[in-house]
Amino acid sequence: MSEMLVLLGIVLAAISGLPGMLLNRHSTTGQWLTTALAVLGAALGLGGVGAFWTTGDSQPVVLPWSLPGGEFNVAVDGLSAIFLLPIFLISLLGNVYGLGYWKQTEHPQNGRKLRLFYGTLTAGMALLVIARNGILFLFGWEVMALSGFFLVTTEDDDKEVRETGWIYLVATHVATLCLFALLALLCAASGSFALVPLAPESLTPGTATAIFVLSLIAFGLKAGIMPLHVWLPSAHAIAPSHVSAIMSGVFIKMGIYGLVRITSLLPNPPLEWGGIVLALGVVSGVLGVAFAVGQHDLKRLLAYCSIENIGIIVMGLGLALIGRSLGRSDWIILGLSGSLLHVWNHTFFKALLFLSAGSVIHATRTREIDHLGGLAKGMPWTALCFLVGAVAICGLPPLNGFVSEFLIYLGLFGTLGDKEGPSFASAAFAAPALALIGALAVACFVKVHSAVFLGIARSEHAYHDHESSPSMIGPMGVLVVCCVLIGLAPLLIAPILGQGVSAWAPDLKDAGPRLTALAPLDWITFMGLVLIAALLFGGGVLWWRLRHSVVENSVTWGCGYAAPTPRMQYTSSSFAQMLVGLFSWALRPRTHKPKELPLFPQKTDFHSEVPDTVLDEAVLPAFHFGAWLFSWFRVLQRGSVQTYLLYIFIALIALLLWR
Amino acid sequence: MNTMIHNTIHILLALMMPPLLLGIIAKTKALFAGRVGPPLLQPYYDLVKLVQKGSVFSSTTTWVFRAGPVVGLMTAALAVLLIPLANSSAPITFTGDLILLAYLLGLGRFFTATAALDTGSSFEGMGAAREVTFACLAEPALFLGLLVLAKLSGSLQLSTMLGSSLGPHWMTAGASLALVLLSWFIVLLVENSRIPFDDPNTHLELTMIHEVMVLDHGGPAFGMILYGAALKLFVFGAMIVRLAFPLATGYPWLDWPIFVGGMLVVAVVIGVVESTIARLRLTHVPVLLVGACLLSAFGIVLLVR
Amino acid sequence: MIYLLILFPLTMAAVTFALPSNRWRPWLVPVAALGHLGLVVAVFFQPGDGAAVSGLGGWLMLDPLGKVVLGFLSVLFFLCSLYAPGYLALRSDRPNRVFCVNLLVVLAMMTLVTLSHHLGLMWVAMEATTLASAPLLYFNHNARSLEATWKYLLIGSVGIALALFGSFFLAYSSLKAGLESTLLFDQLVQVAPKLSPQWLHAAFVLLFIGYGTKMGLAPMHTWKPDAYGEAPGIVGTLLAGGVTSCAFLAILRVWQICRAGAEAGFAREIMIFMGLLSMAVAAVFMVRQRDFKRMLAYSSVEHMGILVLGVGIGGPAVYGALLHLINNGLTKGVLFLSAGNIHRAYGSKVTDDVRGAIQRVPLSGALFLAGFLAITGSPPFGPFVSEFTIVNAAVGSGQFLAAGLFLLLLGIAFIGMGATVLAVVQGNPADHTTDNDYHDSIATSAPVLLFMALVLLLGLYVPPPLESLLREAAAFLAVKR
Amino acid sequence: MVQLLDPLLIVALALNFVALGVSRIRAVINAVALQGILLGIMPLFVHPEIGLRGILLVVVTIGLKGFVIPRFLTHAMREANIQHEVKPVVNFMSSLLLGAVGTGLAVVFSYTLPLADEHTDSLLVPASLSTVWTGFLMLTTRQKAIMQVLGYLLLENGIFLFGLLLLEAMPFLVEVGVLLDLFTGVFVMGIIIYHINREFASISTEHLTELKE
Repeated sequence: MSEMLVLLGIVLAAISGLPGMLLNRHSTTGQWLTTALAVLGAALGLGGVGAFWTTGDSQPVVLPWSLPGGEFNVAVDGLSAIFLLPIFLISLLGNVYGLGYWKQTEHPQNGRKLRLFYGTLTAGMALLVIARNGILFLFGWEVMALSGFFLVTTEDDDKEVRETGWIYLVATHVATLCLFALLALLCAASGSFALVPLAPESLTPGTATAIFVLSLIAFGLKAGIMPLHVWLPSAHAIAPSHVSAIMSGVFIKMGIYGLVRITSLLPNPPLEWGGIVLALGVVSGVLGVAFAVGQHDLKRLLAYCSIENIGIIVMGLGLALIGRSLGRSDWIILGLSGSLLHVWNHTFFKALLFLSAGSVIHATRTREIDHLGGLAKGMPWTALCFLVGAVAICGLPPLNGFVSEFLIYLGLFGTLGDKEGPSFASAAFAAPALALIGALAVACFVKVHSAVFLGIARSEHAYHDHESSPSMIGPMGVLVVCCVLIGLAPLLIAPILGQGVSAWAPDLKDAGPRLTALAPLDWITFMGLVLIAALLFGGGVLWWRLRHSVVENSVTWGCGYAAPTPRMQYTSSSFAQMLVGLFSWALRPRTHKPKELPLFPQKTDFHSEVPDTVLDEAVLPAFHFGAWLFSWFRVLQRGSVQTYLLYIFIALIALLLWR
Repeated sequence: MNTMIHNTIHILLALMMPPLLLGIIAKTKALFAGRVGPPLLQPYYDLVKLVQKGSVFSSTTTWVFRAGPVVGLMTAALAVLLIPLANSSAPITFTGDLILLAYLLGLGRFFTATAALDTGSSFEGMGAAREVTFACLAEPALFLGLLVLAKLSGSLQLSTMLGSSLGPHWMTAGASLALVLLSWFIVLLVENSRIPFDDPNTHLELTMIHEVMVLDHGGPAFGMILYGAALKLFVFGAMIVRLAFPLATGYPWLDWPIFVGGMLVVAVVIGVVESTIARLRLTHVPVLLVGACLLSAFGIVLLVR
Repeated sequence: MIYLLILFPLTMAAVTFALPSNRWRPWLVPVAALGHLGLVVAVFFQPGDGAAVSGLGGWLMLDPLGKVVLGFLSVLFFLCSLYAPGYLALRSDRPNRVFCVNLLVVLAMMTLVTLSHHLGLMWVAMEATTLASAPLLYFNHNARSLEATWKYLLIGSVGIALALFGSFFLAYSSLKAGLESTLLFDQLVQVAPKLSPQWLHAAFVLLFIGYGTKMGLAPMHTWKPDAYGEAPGIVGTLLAGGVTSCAFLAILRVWQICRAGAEAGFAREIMIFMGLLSMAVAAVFMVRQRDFKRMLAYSSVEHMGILVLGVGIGGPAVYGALLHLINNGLTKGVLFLSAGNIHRAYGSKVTDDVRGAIQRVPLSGALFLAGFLAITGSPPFGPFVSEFTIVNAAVGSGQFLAAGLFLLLLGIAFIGMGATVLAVVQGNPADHTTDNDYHDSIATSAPVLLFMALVLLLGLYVPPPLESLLREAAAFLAVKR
Repeated sequence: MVQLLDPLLIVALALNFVALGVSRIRAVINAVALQGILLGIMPLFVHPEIGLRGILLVVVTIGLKGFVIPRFLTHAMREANIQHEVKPVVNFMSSLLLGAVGTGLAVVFSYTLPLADEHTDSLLVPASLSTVWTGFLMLTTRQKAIMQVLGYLLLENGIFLFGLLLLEAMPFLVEVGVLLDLFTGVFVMGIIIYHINREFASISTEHLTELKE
């Protein structure tokens, strides 16, 4: 039942872009047909997920497939369901949003392509999530990856876009090659490509480690775990915003899914694995948000922030792995459910943020934070949505981000150990790290929200502000509701998370109830409501006081300076300057400042940027060196036929003397 | 019944006492400076005066500017309800309330800073930047300390972690607790923007943190901010007190005076610090905060090694 | 029947030669190809066992291996022939008599290679394909194509001469073993265990080098970039997909004898080594390659390496290699033909001038890109299946080093190739490149689409008949007789 | 009669050195042609009881290797009106030395080879190997295209010499096929040379280095 609905949804999503391709590039019929198909498909898919949660039954669909080792075998389980919801939801919202954001009439040359691959991306992701056969998984994976490439390079007439797309393509292909090896190893161990838990005796420690490392690389590249994130920031920045939304919200989560799925297959993982994963999570979390603080491109900032949240998710997973190594089911439950819940939460608020950012960019035509300002007056709804997303992503109550981080905190504190059971106190140090991440996130989002929406416009870009069309605000509203709902009623999704955990650790059948026992989710609801009530009360009081007292309007007090100009506002860069300084050992900020001010200062300029350290100082140099090295081999082919014949002769002698 | 009464006392104390702390600090400093100084109850008078005043709003501001003080006050007020004061447990207590505490204050910070930036004034921007920056270093220190307490008490409820059970641990793990105490006192100073991090009553905007953030606020809103700040001070003060004197006399009614006394002591200590130490150069602040983190970290390492 | 397979194309060649009209002549090629395809199908579904399709007293025989290659060749040639009229119509300025005739002669000779069970005869046929394809390379009649043809001819002939030497050694090895010397494949396989190892060893090396030259394995590949770079796309397809496959078949035959004899392990080592070497050389030369047709040539070198490597690894990899023979050939069809179209549209084949192909010639541009993704082993295209089968077999049989290097080199090749392909496809075409009048037409793009469709089909599922055919062939190779 | 074979082989070897040592292309062509004729008649000595098809084979071989191909090459040479290989990659002296070394090695090597008993004392194998070697030398060290063709012919001759060991393995059809291929090959090469000459007004392969990385 659920499988069928999901498959139907996949098919509809996959073909949703075709009608547009057949139609003329200027006709708007295509985009409506596409959106209709995509929305229908997504609705069916969501129906399938719902059916699974309500009935809890799943009949795997198994068909023979004549590829060597291939078998068409799909099934929905707790994990798949958790990942399916974001896929279909964001695809639905994104398509609707696209109607207003990427009108066919405004983008005749690439609108159809964009819609086509938006559909295939959805289909690929959904397929890979329900695939139970390695080959099928690989198919979904690559369809997703390639669609992602075409989406990133939607505007390939721009050089920057082309370079970004190229880096992305290389990264994703490396991941695919690692998957080749990984699946081959799995097959060698288990004798088939079926994605089923391996028997402990079937694989040597060496093989297990190889599989683990390969999955870390392959899925880490996709998820954007530091330092494998090199493709991510620019890709999210230059893609159209609803593409960024689905890429950052869902696409990179497929890496997480792969990691979760593969680790669920490997029997009794060694303690080091959990430790490594946890450490990677901490690194991604802290450095991700640190880089985010330094950015002044709105979408680049959000992209780095995705790396941070991936870090948090990975921390949860690491905790769960540690729990499995030490047989602490409570760590498994708290860590993994926190991680899975954060997958959802990040999907919701990050998509929300990207869509709001898109609405800003659509209005102002710039991503440069320091060119914006004061938009809250022109586009109040966008500003409100962005504010909700910002509060949520900082993990602040009463919104959803708090809940998942709360679970992970509980788990991390738990590793200190209590009366019974083993402890792993070094994991507990991740808790302060998480606190640091939270505080940095607050700094980051205070900066971006204020610089974009508050204060006064900093450039004429920001004077073009106008509220976006309902087709763009609507999807954002839905996401806002999701954020608030999860934040206030986490108990509702506890059973869903429980199913996910049970699917990961089959011996934990009662994960759902135990989760509610381990974490006081009811208290979160209560406190959330109390908080809202208190805020309303306080607001009411203030409002009442202001009603009954003299209120005047005036200019901001300039500390006595008579003629302040918009340029004098604190920019996002200046806001971040101290923090960037604190992390300069990792961020390597580049500043372009005038030599020294002459006696009579004239017009001069200063600007600073935080490029991606790993990409600029490790990856690209390595590639250029390789190319330089290879270029030396060209002397072997200088066009003289005599030399060529000599090669043959040498090869002949060499092989004759082989043994 | 008993808890009922205790909770009422808790709430009343928490709502009434905070401004007094400010008064005491001011008085102490005055005495050190050889002045008479303002009356102890001056903060209360200020609050009353502010609430009756009218207000002026900058035309650049939005609703966020008005929301800032409200959120700041209310989050602090809720935080107070999570802290155990005397040996009775706090009115609201559940597993992991320590995390909620930290994040409530975070929410407050988010909106205070945002409200500051709403004015578009570079001075307030500067203040907001410093506030959030220093918080990034204060938070880990706080959590490392909480790790120590959690390890000792084996619980994740502030009421237990800071409860009377803490007393015996001063014998066994005194070193760790002392380290945490020190680092938390530093956190208290920075979170409430006291000297050596910030000088609440200088009027040189460039040097201030908290004060400069609220330059444009006036009237009732400013009153809310002052009161919220006092509550925040009360929260951290209470944590320090619980950590420093967790002793239980056994007579609940005796514990309340002891606690109040403790709070007064803390206030005096703050006053002494403020009047004896010079304000740090802004660039040196992070060093001190990292130091605080290291202190707590060392505390937990001592414990789990 | 089996003679017809060879004689029919030859007679058609004669007819084509006779036909005066430069305009109508090209249409005979598809006709002949269709006829050949029909004959092949007829032979395949002819009742009775293999003996039914044999001739010249066992010199000609259609074994399962031959079936795979012959069927593939026929399809490949058919699709190419569909492209020929459209292409030659564009080149109506040039006389195309020699071109058409030689196309058909090449077809006949390739068929002969797949059928012949006599190494001498096979050698004659192979050399004949070289000679017959030389004029095809020289179709453009300019200095560059002249140079390419000369190198192709000389290097190819020398290499193939070595193959003849090797065949003699093989015969001598049987003579040395005191047997009556022979070059009949089946006899050699039977007596293989008795053959004198040293001579067999030397024979294998010579034959491997000889036919390897024809196949374009490094370091004997040097003629390839020049030849493929200068030849028309259709010829490139025929060489890269067809002639090389014949050479590979020849190597397989020799390998089969060695395998039956004492030299199996040695031959296997050599094949793995040469396979990886070819991949490495190709990868190195593909990086920063500005001429996209030369890049395709190196890609062909790489995939020849993959074929040999697959056989060297053995086990399921042999099946993978045979499947890859087909996938690679078809994908090369997509690449060479679309590259030819792009070349024609821009009048240049270096990335400095060629940009934004997907806007200038949308269909060819898209197909070129898709072909690139396919040939580099991305699902859901055919080459993925075969390449993955080879990796899997290597890992399964514990040859981790080979598997690792294989994947690494695939990665480098992807990077090298991708940079060039994207440079060609993406972006905006420079203005001066859009003035000539070439545009994708049915005649020039439909065959490419057909190729692509097949590649995609093979990626999504291997049709049962083909699968059984491949299994038979793999078994035929595996069996020790 | 077999004992008459070795003198012939000696002559053939000597012709290799002529081909290596002289710069006049005409002389090289003649040397190769003469070698072709020798090769043509050798089967009569190896297999005296050879029969009709042998005779036929002999005739065809002599015809092609001894007359048709040389004529054709001479013609091409005239077309291109060149007489000399001017500056080979390796000068004549050294190539002679190389050839000598190669021949020596070939002789030594062929004694280490596990030959069938009836061939152990025959010069056939060394001669064939050294001729192949000579062919390779010509191919890799000569600049003029026509010289490379001659090198190719020497290579083929060497292989042909080895083929004499196993005539019965090589049926008539195949032999003729081989010869036919050889002829066509040379013919096509000749055509190409003609075009090269027309294109570059020279047949030196220095001009043929346009296509490279």
